[in-house]
Amino acid sequence: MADTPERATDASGTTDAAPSPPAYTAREMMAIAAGRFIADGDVLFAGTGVAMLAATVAKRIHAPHAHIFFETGGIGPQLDELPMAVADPRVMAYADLNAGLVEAFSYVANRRLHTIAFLGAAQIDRYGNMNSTVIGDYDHPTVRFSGSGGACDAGSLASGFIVFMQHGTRKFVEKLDYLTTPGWLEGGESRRHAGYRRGGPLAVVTNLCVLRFRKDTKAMYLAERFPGVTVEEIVANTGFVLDVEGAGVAKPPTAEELRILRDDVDPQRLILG
Amino acid sequence: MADTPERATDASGTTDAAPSPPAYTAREMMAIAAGRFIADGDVLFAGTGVAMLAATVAKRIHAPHAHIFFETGGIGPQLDELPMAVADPRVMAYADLNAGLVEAFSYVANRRLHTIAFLGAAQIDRYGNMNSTVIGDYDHPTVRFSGSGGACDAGSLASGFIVFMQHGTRKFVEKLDYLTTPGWLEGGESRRHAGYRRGGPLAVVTNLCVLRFRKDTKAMYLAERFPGVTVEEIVANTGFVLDVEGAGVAKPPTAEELRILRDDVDPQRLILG
Amino acid sequence: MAERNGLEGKLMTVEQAVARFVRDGSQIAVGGFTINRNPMALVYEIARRRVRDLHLVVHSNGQALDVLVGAGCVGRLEIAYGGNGRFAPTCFRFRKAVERGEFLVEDYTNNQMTLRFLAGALGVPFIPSKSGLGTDVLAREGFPPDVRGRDGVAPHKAHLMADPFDHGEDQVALLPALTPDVALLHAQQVSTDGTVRIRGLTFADLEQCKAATTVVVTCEEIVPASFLKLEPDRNSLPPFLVDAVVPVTYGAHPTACPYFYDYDPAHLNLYKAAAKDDDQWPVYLEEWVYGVESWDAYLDKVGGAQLARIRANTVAGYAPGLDRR
Amino acid sequence: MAERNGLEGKLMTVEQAVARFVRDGSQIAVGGFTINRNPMALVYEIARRRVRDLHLVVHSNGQALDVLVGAGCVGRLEIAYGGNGRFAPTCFRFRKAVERGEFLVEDYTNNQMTLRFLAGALGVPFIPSKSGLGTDVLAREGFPPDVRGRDGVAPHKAHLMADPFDHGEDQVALLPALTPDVALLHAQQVSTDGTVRIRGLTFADLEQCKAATTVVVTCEEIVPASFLKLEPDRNSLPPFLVDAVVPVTYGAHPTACPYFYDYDPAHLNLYKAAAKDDDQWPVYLEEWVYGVESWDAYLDKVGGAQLARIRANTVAGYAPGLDRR
Repeated sequence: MADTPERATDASGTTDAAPSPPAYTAREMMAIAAGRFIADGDVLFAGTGVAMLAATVAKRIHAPHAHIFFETGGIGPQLDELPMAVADPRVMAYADLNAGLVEAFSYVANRRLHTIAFLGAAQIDRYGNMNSTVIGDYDHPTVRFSGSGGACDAGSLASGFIVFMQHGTRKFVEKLDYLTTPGWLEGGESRRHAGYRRGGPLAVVTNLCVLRFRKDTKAMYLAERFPGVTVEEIVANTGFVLDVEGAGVAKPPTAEELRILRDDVDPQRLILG
Repeated sequence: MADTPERATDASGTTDAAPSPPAYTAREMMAIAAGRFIADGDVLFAGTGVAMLAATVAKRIHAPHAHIFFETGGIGPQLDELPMAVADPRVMAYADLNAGLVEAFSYVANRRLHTIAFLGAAQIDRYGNMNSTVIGDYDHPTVRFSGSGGACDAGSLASGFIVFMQHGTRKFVEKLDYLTTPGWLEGGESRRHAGYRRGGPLAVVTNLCVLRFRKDTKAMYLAERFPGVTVEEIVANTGFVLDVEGAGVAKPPTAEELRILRDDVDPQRLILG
Repeated sequence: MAERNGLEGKLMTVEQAVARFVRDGSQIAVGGFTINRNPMALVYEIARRRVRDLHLVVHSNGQALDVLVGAGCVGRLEIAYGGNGRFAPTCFRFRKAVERGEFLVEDYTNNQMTLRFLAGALGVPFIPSKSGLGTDVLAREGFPPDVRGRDGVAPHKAHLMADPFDHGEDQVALLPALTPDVALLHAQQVSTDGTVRIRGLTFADLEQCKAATTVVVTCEEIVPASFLKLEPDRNSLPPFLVDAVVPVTYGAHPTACPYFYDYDPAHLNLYKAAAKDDDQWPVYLEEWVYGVESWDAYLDKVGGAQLARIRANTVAGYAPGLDRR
Repeated sequence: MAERNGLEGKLMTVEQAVARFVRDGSQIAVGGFTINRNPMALVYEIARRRVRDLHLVVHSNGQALDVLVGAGCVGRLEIAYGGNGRFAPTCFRFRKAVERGEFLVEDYTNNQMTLRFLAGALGVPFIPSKSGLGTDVLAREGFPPDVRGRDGVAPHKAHLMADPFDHGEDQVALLPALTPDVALLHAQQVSTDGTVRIRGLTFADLEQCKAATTVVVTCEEIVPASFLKLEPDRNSLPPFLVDAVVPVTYGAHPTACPYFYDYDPAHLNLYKAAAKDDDQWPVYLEEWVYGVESWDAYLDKVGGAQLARIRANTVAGYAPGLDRR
């Protein structure tokens, strides 16, 4: 859906009486909504794509002391240009330091840091577990994806992670074809019992809404739909029964957020499209 | 004994008809005798003291492709000046690379390298096990030494090691007060059964002689006495029954070996005394 | 600082290095990461020699992996990620080959593969990890039992155990060490005595080279030993770990070699179009790999203007303003 | 490259750093190695504050260890080597204190201690090692049962196990990870945004800092962030791992700080004479530690001519021709 950017036709979900808010695409809304989960001082494990936009916007707006790093070993780069991959030389230019994977994952796992990862996947289930390996049987897959990369590691080791997904019934599924990245596993205390000391999915940001997880059951629920999106649309695009109780409407991007995103972060529209 | 350098009064153990060999100290003989165990291409784990002299002399004479490194991470330094400790900044100057302990021990253990370590200790037993931790009971020692440092690691991981010791009955003992560095353990196949895949002591070089280990029992034997030293003297200075069968006499240092040792390696006589 | 030539016996051509060190069935660790510092000149030569049944062990690999897979060189693969970022979210030939069951695949994660190389480098048989507990990455074995426990394949993918230092409450996965036969690396500089300097991100290259039995390094330039020895803090591998040194300018093309050149977006897009298409793929292989007479011919095909476009700013390390669409 | 001041809240004095982060009973990892880059200015302040019952965790330590032991600050010690090379084959106050049973000692090896810090840095609870099998280093526990399993002391010194990937033939020792409360480090440079650059050998400093809960760094100089960011390959620790930054010129004296100054043989010999002698030792402590009013006063006591003598050649990294007898 974000590949054919959707103009938000109605941003009046908020009662703000300020001048009428600017138009924006679903992808812009995603980047900004995800960025709002970042607290100042967080240490951000970034991928490429929308995740990087979210991290960069957040750092320039409300989390100036957040630190961005890449699993490849690029720690705190300047990011004058957007990387096309986590191994892009742009993730090392004018960085705090350049290292390698051992070092980068030691930061992901570092118990004194509040590390937040941004991840994507082919499939997600109600507990935020994700698949980025295969569709079909593992031994005879119908579709092969890239595999975990660092996703399973970040899902295992970071203080928490935020997921970007396009909303659709083939992506939000009752049962994963392969569990690549651990979310809340079977919900409740199961993640802790599996041997994880921290972490788990904090939120899923889609082109339609922000989903979060109930404190007790760890099941996914609709936290905020984006302005102009209906609950019914979200439910129809989710392959499992979605808890929508108490869902609100997301605050649309401010003019300032959009200006920074468009002019400073991705002026070439490499990711915004 | 090497602290009060002993002149070798008789170097005629060899039948060489060349001009009469130069005088030398026991410490010079030790450095040169040990250096002869080094093959070209060996990777040498060096400490300070006589060990470094042995490594440096060997590299300049018959093992030009030997590589010297230090557990502190100094790999292939130029050694224009002799270090006073393995952490001396002189072990890093104009080196192949500077790293740290993780890296250095990965070279000690590297299965593709033939790594030879030079070690010393307070006590040694007939199987080349060594003590550099305590004299007396471990919980209430009468004398405390520095502890293993990297000695136990080199004894465990290197392809082999060479020991420097002053000969004496309190140093060559029937039973160690504490086993810091593994030699051949209880002899025979015991080292392999303990879990070591390679390594073990190759030779012990003292101020009197060179000792080696029998292939089957792994017990120490007298391989070569230094010129001018008697078998009786060696036996009297050894605290266990020493196998002296077939012992020969070491070739004295050549003029060239002595020139390099004295003029190039330790002109300030920091170690030669 | 005498410039003793320590490259004697090590300095060779790509053809010599591959002929000497890469055999059918060899276990190979490939340096770099997706679109950065892949040892492509070596990869092309391996493909040209029709080496078969390679056992590749990689964390995140892109271009090198995809060409080797697409040229039919791979028999077994242990891998964390087969992609090229935005140029190929999943590598094209890799994807098709797995879907067609053309070789065996064992999935790990980036951290797991890196730790496995680290274990190999440290000389320990396994290493603990807290990644992947409760996931299919640990639960599902990709290699069948009949290939396990021999030819450099671990008898198990992982071994779960309780932490003996924590009253058994904490769970960890033990992962088997990797000790590949050969590590292939493209570096910026090698000195006249065989010291290697990598600039920019090092990925798991150092662990891979320390774990391997043989290390083959292509490099952009040979520099005086005295130059690298002036700043030993910046050097990456000592001479005694390096078996073959091959100077190949642009040897990582079309992937980047930081401070020398950026990745080549034009070639990666051309590659994408070809690799996606079963009919076009043999044409690409013929045109860019099998049919290329020499490295000079390859660089002429890429073209002087394109090489100029991707030339890195020597301070930033990449080519600012490069059209990367 | 804006010089945003990222040192806000981190820049402090030695007094402030020790008061804030080092408490009675703290578990402390000390940077450097024997006579190189010991964080002596911090050590002197810890001694002056009469901090007690420190639990030191070190691989090979010399000067810092001996002063802390000699000043009665240490309650527990995990250590591989207590010496200063040819200046002290065994550290003097350390030796006497152990012989007198003044604190608890647990012996490990350099590789073992380094791997234990590495495990802490990687976030795993233990790490395997092939060192010390069949020796007393693994067989003999130095800490008694009543201090084990709490306050940062592992429940066992080591755990032997058979390699599950090798049909149980191979034996390994699992060693418990170290996660000290505080890592003390002396570095050459810290940038205005808190990045640390260590020059020369790094020992286990990086692993110690990554494993620790708090990192306190003294440094020779503060330099612009833009300067360190020009060569990020050479940097050692990112700003987000650093809690306190204290500029102290000659902060490692009498140990060396490569490229800035050599170790001070005159002071190390003076120290040796005092530390060997129970009567002279309190005099040394009073003269060089307790009674020193300020760091300026300390440097004046060392003397300008001596500081000039030990100044490092900035290319070689040490002081060539220095009289070191």
